[in-house]
Amino acid sequence: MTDARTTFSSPLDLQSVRADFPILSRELAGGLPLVYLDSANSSQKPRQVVQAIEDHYLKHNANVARAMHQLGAEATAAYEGARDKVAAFIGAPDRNEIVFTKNISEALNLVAHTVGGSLKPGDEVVISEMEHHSNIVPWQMVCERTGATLKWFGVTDDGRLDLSNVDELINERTKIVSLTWVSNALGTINPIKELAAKAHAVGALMVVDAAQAVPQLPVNVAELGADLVGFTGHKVVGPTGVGVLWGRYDLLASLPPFLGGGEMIEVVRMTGSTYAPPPARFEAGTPPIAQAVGLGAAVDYLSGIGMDKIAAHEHAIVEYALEGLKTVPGLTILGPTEAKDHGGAISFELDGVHPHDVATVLDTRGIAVRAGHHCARPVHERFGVQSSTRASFYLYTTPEEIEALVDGLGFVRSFFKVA
Amino acid sequence: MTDARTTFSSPLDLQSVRADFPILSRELAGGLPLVYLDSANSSQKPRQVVQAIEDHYLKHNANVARAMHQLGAEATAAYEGARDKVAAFIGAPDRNEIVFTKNISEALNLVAHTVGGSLKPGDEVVISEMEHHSNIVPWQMVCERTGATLKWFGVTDDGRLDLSNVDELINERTKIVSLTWVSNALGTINPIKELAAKAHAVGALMVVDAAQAVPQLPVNVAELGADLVGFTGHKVVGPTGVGVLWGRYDLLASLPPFLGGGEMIEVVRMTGSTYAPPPARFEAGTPPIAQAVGLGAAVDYLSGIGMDKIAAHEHAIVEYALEGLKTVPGLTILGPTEAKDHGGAISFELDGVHPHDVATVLDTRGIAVRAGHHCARPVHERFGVQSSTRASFYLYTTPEEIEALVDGLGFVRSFFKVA
Amino acid sequence: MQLDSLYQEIILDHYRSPHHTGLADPYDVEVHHVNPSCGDEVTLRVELDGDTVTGITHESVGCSISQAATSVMSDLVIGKPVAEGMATYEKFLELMQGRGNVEPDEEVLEDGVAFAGVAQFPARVKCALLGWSAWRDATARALAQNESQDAAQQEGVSNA
Amino acid sequence: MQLDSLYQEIILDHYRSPHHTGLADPYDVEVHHVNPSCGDEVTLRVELDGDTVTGITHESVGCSISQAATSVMSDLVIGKPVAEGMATYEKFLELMQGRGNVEPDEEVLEDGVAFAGVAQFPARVKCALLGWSAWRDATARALAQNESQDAAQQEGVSNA
Ligand SMILES: Cc1ncc(COP(=O)(O)O)c(C=O)c1O
Ligand SMILES: Cc1ncc(COP(=O)(O)O)c(C=O)c1O
Repeated sequence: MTDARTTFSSPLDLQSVRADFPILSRELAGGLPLVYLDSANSSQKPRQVVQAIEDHYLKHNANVARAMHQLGAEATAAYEGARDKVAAFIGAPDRNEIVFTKNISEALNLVAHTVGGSLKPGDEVVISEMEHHSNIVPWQMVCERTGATLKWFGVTDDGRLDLSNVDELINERTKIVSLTWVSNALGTINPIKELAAKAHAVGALMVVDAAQAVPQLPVNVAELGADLVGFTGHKVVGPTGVGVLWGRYDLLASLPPFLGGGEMIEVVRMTGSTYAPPPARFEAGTPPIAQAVGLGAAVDYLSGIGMDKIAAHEHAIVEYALEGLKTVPGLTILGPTEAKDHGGAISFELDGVHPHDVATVLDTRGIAVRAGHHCARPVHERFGVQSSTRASFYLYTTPEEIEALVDGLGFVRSFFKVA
Repeated sequence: MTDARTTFSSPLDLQSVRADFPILSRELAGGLPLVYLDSANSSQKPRQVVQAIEDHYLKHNANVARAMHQLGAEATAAYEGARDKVAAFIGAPDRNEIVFTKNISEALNLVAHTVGGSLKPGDEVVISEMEHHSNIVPWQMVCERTGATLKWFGVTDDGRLDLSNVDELINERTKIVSLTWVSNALGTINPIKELAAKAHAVGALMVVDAAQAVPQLPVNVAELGADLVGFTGHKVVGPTGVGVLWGRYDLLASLPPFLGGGEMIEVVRMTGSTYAPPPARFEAGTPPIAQAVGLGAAVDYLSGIGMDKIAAHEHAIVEYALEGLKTVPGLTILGPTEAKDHGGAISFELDGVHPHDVATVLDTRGIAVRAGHHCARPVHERFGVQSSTRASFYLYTTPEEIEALVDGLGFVRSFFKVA
Repeated sequence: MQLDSLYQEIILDHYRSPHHTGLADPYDVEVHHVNPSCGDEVTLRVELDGDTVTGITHESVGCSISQAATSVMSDLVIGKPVAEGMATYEKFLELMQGRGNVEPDEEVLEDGVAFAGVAQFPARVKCALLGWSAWRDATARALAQNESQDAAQQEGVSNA
Repeated sequence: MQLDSLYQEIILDHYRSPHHTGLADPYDVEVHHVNPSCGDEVTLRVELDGDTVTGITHESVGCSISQAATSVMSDLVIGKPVAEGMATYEKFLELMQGRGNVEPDEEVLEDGVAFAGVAQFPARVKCALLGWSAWRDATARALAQNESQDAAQQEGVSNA
């Protein structure tokens, strides 16, 4: 064992954290304990979150905003209270800067549609090769529609954004820069603040895909310097079916609506309609009410533990895992191999065994990892690999689970006779 | 008391139905029992639905499709199982015709965007004056974008679609007819089958807003003859955060994508992407997994009781309520005043008292109704009223609750000294 | 009891005979505000003389609370400096958002204290604020408009 | 044990040395299919002689299951009438969707019976079907293409 592995230390009381997540003590087929190393895909939920959802449905359920009765007032207070909680959690200066969507994919489409709608031929949008598909496809679609040009940062051999041509990429034609804060495939943490300053220097907007950042890092959007930031509920120990778009209020107020329908209107006439101010303008139809309430409980839960502690734990686990994985023969890590600026996801290849087969064999030992391109095909193409295996960690991940992974990979090698 | 009121009979065992909905026995402020007459706004949830969601989060939670481990397989089976259940519930010939959205508003925007995207100046879209804003605004937006013309059916004095000019309205320029099946404001049940035939005769597509129909009527989309039908989870005793779009498979397969991101793709390259077949093509990002599971439990619950019985109960309650409301002096019903072809919502005016004041006074007696324009401002404008009060019913509504409403309205009149 | 605390006689009186209705000429700015969730609407005109509110008139459709609140607001603000009107608004807002825990200041709010009960009906708070938001919007615009006219006059430029 | 039932030796053999790889010329139709959730890809060419499948060749990237299944599929279908290949597909599909409750028919499926264990790993069923779906698509297109060529010839029209 290397030093890093023997000296593991985390500020979290893992036993008490894990007690909040009933699924972690679930038995899998064959009586195996669960080793859940797929949190970058979707996090597990503490009982506090599930309880909040249940309470809402069984005691306070009603539609919001429009309902004038007591249940309606309670549901509205719960929904709008969740907006307050989320605003505080990410340091938004104004609660009206928080738009609830169904996931971050919708949030990014909303941005591409409304901000991108005014793009013209000659304008440029800059993304990167390490983006999740949800921060690629919406931009491809809007560029195709408007005639704008899509450009992208490359990725260096060690899995960092290739900034060597940054001043060429971000130029006076650039209207939007949209980047992931933490890569879900490589784990890379990108220098958003610096890049936001570059974007602003040429008058471009900075959009941040914080789907993997908000779960792991203490976030303050006011300090980040970005204009629009999105994240998704199910990765922050919250429910599926809810995402968040934060935007500077004056920017949001200048944008046209995205989806049309109830709640987002001011006056509807058959001959034309006017629209409500943000955030309502962007929340057409009955919003994900119980899901926002669950998300509120989730950010309360994370704040209660402390995002600084969670970040420290994540760092310690990543360091431990990197060291452990390096002991597996034939294993190549995609992306940064040091824990510095490394989020809680590590993708790797194992010589002679296809990632699906790695994942399936690990699964028969109760170890849940992801195999494929993790919705980030271009970065796999960049590294010349068809797919990879990814292990990802969260506040409940223990060093013993990392050991189980490392041992499991040894078994995979012997099973496929590559050892 | 009139005959209809004394002879109330329903095929449902209301006491046992109500026992499934814990919120119905909740105490309001001041120890009042709840009389929930706002189900057209959002229905209440039986414990079976809430339990299914809880079970999912605490035992089977993982991301779907992409996850290869046991939890991922369980979550995928649950999510795709919900698709099977919904397909069976509405008589869809093919499970791949079921697209999960966040609500029906998104479903209608999806249709307006993808079907409507190919509209040209000179083309016409036909809606009606009794539509919900969610079936008006998306069409206004797409007509503005494409230069197509929006037309609409008027509403007769007794609250029915004015079909006198149907052959003028639906003509060879018509590309899309989009109508509500059951009006959320007037309760009117529209002759969709006949209108779908008219639409098809001129080569137009028939889109149906079934937000109020699916909760109340046995639905078979294959027999309906429409091309696209949407509904929303929270009105069918299901969760918020999930809606459904059904479409003929060949039609869906011919449509471009709507939102871009994970799950909806086939191959993503930086230089361009290809898209998955339906339904995945229209489900960008992590879908509302737990919400679909909850919706599956909801349609199971409704099927278990029987949609024919629910429809019969709804009819009986509406008849009872119409008779009861007619006994209130100064009360004018908006829309049809007979129970024939009348869904479970009744809007009305009360002379001399503004609807908000009606609703607030009723609320202090524990009676929850809606006041305003119920996201259907144009039909209120049609009747020359600024807003109305709406009482709406569902499978758990009792004749005693109708009595409480009628008595409450008497109290409103005396409180505001209009009696 | 709860009901009577909401619908105080003062409110019902203002509702039945609201003050300052009927849109007067001349005026500096007219605005139209709506409460999208329920459909209440108010058209409101404001006239300023320097920093003093010399006139407010309004026409509205809406419930007793919104109509009465607009009426009371007009009484409170007309004849006062804009800053004082805004300060009164802040007091009123505080009362509305206090969920029943704020003691209303009768000195400042006069008939407005009758709205104390509204704070216990969160869904109705918007009704009580509709007229106020129209007035604040109209006044802000009027101030900006008058300022730019003054500036134009000082520069000797005349606007059509 | 569960593992061995999935990764039968037959599967691993086909994986290590898949049959009918390398894209052959001539061919009637080439298709490219992917499994978007994991990224497995197959390029597949099919040649028909009337209603008989005379050739299948493929190039693929993917896991052991998808590679082996494509190899076994080619063995099963080459030289057979299209209808028989489709019937074999139906049998294989039934096995895959049977969650372990379907007894495989060795007469029809030959080496394909080795995939019985896949049915217990729902996430891997797609892998086993990728090559099949490519073949079905390519064959349907080839039939349509050959039919329209025949029709054109019968009408005495020649296509460039
Ligand atoms: C007829 C009708 N259409 C559409 C909607 C919109 O539903 P949602 O808000 O769930 O999108 C509703 C309900 O609000 C409705 O009653
Ligand atoms: C970096 C990143 N962006 C976007 C997404 C998309 O999130 P969702 O599927 O919840 O929309 C994910 C996760 O899948 C992600 O990791």
